[in-house]
Amino acid sequence: MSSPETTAQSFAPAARTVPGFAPLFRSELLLALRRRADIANPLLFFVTVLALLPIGVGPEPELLARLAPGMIWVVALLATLLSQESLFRADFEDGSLEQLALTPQPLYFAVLAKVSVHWLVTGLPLALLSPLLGMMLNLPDDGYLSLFLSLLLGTASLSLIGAVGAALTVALRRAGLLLALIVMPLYVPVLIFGTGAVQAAVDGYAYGPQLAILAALLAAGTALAPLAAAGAIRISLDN
Amino acid sequence: MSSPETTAQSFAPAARTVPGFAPLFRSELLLALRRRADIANPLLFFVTVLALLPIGVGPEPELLARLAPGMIWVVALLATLLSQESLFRADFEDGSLEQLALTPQPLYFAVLAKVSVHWLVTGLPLALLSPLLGMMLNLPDDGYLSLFLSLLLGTASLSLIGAVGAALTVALRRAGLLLALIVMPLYVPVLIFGTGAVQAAVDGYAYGPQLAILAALLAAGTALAPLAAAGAIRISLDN
Amino acid sequence: MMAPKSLPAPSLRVRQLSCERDGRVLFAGLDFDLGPGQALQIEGANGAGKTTLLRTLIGSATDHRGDISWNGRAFPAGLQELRSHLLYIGHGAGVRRGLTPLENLAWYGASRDDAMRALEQVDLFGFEDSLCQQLSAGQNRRVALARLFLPAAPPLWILDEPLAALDVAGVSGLQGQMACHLSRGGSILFTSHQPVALAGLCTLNLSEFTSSALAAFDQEGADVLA
Amino acid sequence: MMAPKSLPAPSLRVRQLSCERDGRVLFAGLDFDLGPGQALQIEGANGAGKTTLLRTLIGSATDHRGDISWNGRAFPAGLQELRSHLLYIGHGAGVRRGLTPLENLAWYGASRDDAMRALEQVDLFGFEDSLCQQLSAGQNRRVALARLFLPAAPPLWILDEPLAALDVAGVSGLQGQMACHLSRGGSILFTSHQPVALAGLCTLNLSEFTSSALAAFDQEGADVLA
Amino acid sequence: MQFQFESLAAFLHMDGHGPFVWAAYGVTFLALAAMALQPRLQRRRLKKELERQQRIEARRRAVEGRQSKAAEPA
Amino acid sequence: MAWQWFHRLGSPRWFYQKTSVWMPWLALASVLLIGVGSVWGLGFAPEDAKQGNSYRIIYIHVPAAFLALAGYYIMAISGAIGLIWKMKLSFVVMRAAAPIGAVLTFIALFTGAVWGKPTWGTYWVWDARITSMLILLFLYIGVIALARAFSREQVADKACALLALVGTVNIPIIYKSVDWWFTLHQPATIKLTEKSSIDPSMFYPLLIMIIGFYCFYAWTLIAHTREKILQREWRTNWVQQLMQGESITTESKEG
Ligand code: HEM
Ligand SMILES: Nc1ncnc2c1ncn2[C@@H]1O[C@H](COP(=O)(O)OP(=O)(O)OP(=O)(O)O)[C@@H](O)[C@H]1O
Ligand SMILES: Nc1ncnc2c1ncn2[C@@H]1O[C@H](COP(=O)(O)OP(=O)(O)OP(=O)(O)O)[C@@H](O)[C@H]1O
Ligand SMILES: [Mg+2]
Ligand SMILES: [Mg+2]
Repeated sequence: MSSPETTAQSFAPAARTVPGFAPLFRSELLLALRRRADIANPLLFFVTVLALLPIGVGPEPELLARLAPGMIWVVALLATLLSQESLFRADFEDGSLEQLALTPQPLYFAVLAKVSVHWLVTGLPLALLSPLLGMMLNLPDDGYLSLFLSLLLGTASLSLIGAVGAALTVALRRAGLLLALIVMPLYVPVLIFGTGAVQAAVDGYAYGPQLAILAALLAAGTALAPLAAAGAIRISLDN
Repeated sequence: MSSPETTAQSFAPAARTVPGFAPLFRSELLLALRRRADIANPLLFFVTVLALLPIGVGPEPELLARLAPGMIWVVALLATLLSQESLFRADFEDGSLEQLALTPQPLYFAVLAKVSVHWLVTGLPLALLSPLLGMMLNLPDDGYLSLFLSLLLGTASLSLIGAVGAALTVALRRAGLLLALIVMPLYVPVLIFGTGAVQAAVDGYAYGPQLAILAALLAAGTALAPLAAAGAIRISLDN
Repeated sequence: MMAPKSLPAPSLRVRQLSCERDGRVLFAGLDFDLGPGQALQIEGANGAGKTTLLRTLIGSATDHRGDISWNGRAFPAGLQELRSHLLYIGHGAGVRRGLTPLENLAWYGASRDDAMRALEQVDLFGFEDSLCQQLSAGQNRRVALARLFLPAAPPLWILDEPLAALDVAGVSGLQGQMACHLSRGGSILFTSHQPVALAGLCTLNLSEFTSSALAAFDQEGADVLA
Repeated sequence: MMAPKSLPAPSLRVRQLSCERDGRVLFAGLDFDLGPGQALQIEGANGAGKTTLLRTLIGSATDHRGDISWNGRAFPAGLQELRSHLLYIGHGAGVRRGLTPLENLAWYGASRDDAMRALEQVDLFGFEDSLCQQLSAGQNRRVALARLFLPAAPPLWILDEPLAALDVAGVSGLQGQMACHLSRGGSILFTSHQPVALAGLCTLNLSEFTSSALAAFDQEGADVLA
Repeated sequence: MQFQFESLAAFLHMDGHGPFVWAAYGVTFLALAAMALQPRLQRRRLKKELERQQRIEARRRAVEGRQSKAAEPA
Repeated sequence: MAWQWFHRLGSPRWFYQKTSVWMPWLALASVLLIGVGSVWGLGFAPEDAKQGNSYRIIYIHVPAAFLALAGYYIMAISGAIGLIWKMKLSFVVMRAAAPIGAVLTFIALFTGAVWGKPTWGTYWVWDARITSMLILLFLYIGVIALARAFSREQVADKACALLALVGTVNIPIIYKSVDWWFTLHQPATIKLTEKSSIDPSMFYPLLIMIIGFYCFYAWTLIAHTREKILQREWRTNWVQQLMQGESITTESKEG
């Protein structure tokens, strides 16, 4: 893109003054680790809501076991969703997002860096913690592995889809619930195949197909969602 | 408080330049109505999450009927909670909250005005909409009135309690989930008596006592929560 | 300048004030008085502690030592009274972005006519019904400053960088209003990096009090109370 | 001032530009050129449209008519190339408040040594490892401006109110760096309400272009495209 | 092709299904009518808004005129 | 030539003036068709053997359900055209299509629920098609809520178009997955009537209603679009003249 011959010699191409994927990923991770409380929050939300559940519906073990796969998945979905409201918010407000958008590089990688870090600090811990919650809700033994694997794959898709919503709502002041509204219908397939995998495992069937579909959704999401989010960011910035 | 005799004659006491309860309430309501979309959001969140639920746990009518009181209450609680994150946020960022705190009047009324408007645009519509959700989740006929009444009383308490959390977290950037963590344990009594009332009605018992307790919680909350929230705001501002 | 009508007049008195942030002493040994009809400009490099000083005086920052009194009453007792005579405009201007300029002034208790007149004086005529989030940076600042043009303005003004983002006309209009406020016996304490043309203006350079900051560090007696 | 080395040199050319917000035309008929070694200060009252103009030139605001070209290539084709030569600092300064000044500069691709040197030049020595949210308003602004002191700075600078919140020393330091940039053949477009001391500076008052704004209303051909 | 009901009452009652059928048709036609009428209401609102804008414009001109007059002698 | 046509069609002014002629005809057609269809369906079509008279709801339920789904695609396609060719008019069409589609979806859901009570004994079940329809309603509402949240129309346009497009990519996946979910949970006792056995005497009014609903949809979509065009272009001379002309004529009528 840049044509150095017409530029005065002393100037480096601007491309060198803007970050690539690796530095972006690194500083995102740094920010995330610096605010360690933010990592704990979705996890604690996950645990607290699931703890409220027996208070709401009653403590019968069979009922809870029956509900466990669906409820764990729904609450994991909410935790991911709610932690995404701020995905681009701070960067938008301090102008860094605009600086990113001004670089000649595609925004795709910047979005991907952000989403990867988000998944690392949200989805991954959720998946790791899920067996514990399964135990608390009486999930039958067969369900644990499938719960873990389906959450591992599924939360990544959720993060990707949510990023599109977060990018669309970044310029708005109170976006929290609007984001939920926009994104939740798009989450439906992931939810269905995620709970489907756990249910199949609990019922003693193979759950490979569901996991394969989740993986396919993730692949499609990785290719398309950052593109859509990048477009949405450019739209939001023009305000 | 103000001592006009020591002030130069030409100056009005500052108390006259700061708003009392009525103008506060009015401008809050104005802001809320201007952003009509924000009113709809908690409602839509409520409906959407409750629609995801059967997708998660399966569509069997008996199971859903069994879950309905608890789930409706838990999701109403979440909707109230999440809509409260922004209760003081905008005012904090633009400095109006500091201006309020500088006035000689107690912050109590300012908080009460904000909470009342919040309940008017969130709790009340949730309670009004709850019978529809009850229907979709197969709630037995006896439960509707108690669901409505318990939500009417309960959401007001939830708004009050949530305001304390919102005030504590207003100085933090990504408060959403932290707020949830602080406030959720405080919600437990309301949740217990709220679902208790509906369950009692469904089982054919009297639910008057539960409603009475909810009313008592509300009365205590009205007296104490704004005080606590006012204190929390002063703490948040000293940053 | 006007002499105080009675003693103790509505005046601010600061003695041996030192402020810190996160344990670092910003300045120490600050003394000044501000009486009716007087204006004081706080100067100092970026990060010298000007904003911290103002927020200390209005009771929003609490990490300080030394004596502050208003009308002869020492803080914290005097704080309530000071606040009832105070108009403070900080870096964050207290403009609600979802309201119009007119509604913003109404929020501060102004009647519609007063508000219209004030908005006209800060050249926001025609914008009184636009949402503040649709105004430019300087226009938002003007909405905040319109409070100074309301007839019911209290006597003590504490302004943090009031000239920031204002254009030339805005600056001169504000200076005029400040002069008018002084002439009716009000007092003004403000910070600014730009020079301000105001008759009888005193200035106080915070940077001069930074050097002695280290001396104030190791007072053993004072750190018992948190 | 330096003559352009070759034609079309890296220069900005604006012809008959008019910008609007929400359908209201802010200014119309704007013409100017900006070549290597040249600086142009945009003046105008609050709300005249200075920020909007800058954001139009970098392609962030799209409601405009007229011709803009960079290096002889008209927008939108030229926009990509302009951006690859651009350093823009707006009202929101692009400083991430959760990072330290050093990490902020690293985010913009600076090496550690370069960043340290730049931070020293903007007098932030000693603050390079504090979080930006713990810095004062002016210090935050200095972090943003430190990008101008990096050795790899691109040729075209577009700065929205760079002097805001800076103290006197900061202003003169920035002016020095701007002069240095001009002398090595860079070009600067900036807005400021304060006077800027810069040899050979041209100014452009936007307010002069506002009066003719109403004339540009009823153009039929252009109303198809959003 | 003939009318399927003996009387108007039977038509309204529809063997007990009347309330459902009529509620469905009633709500549907209400919704359709609302959609059809909305543009009219919007047109009326737009007209009011235009008049308001013209008033503001006129006032702004008047004030500008006053200001320029005040500026001339000074 | 083709380009010129495209440009003319894209001009809001041209669209406004052209459609002034069509509007009365569309209105007349939709009122006639829907009127005839309703009367026929309510009073003259024979009673259904299994469901009795409650089946008469089909005459509004099915057309509404058809258009609800079609409406989403119309919205998404016009949004895409707007994004790709940056055409003002098609954004306006998209924005107008959202509330209309949402209302039609609501009608389909409401009439379905009311129909369910006499046939299934309950207003609501979580059947695959019903659930998908509910999700479609949420998709519509998401677009509307997003549009309202922005203060600038142009930004709202692009954001909504993007969201509608993302939704379109998702709709087939959602439908497939909901179907799969439903078969997984072995349907309860609910069965819809076999539609293959529908009698021509029942079918003709349905056909008329479907065509009538299409006409009505076109009419309201154009009417809403025209109104939005006026709102957006109110500063231009032609709209001001138009509004002035109208107010003069109404005034002279009144006076
Ligand atoms: C809230 C509940 C309901 C919803 C959301 C709903 C939704 C739909 C939809 C989307 C269609 C169009 C299908 C297509 O285009 O392929 C449809 C058609 C139809 N619905 Fe419903 N429906 C509901 C309740 C009912 C009930 C209770 C009945 C009758 C017992 C019913 C009977 C039919 C029939 C006969 C058709 C047309 C035949 C067909 O296309 O399959 N529906 N409905
Ligand atoms: N987000 C927005 N939406 C609608 N109108 C806006 C928006 N931002 C600014 N405007 C309008 O555009 C005009 C120009 O704004 P702009 O920010 O370009 O002014 P400016 O010259 O930079 O002013 P300042 O000196 O105050 O920074 C203002 O009159 C304002 O009302
Ligand atoms: N939130 C904070 N937490 C910790 N330290 C802070 C915080 N805010 C400011 N400081 C520190 O306090 C010092 C004084 O800051 P202050 O904002 O009072 O400066 P200032 O004189 O107003 O500067 P400016 O001219 O830039 O506005 C700065 O050196 C800064 O590092
Ligand atoms: Mg400061
Ligand atoms: Mg500006």
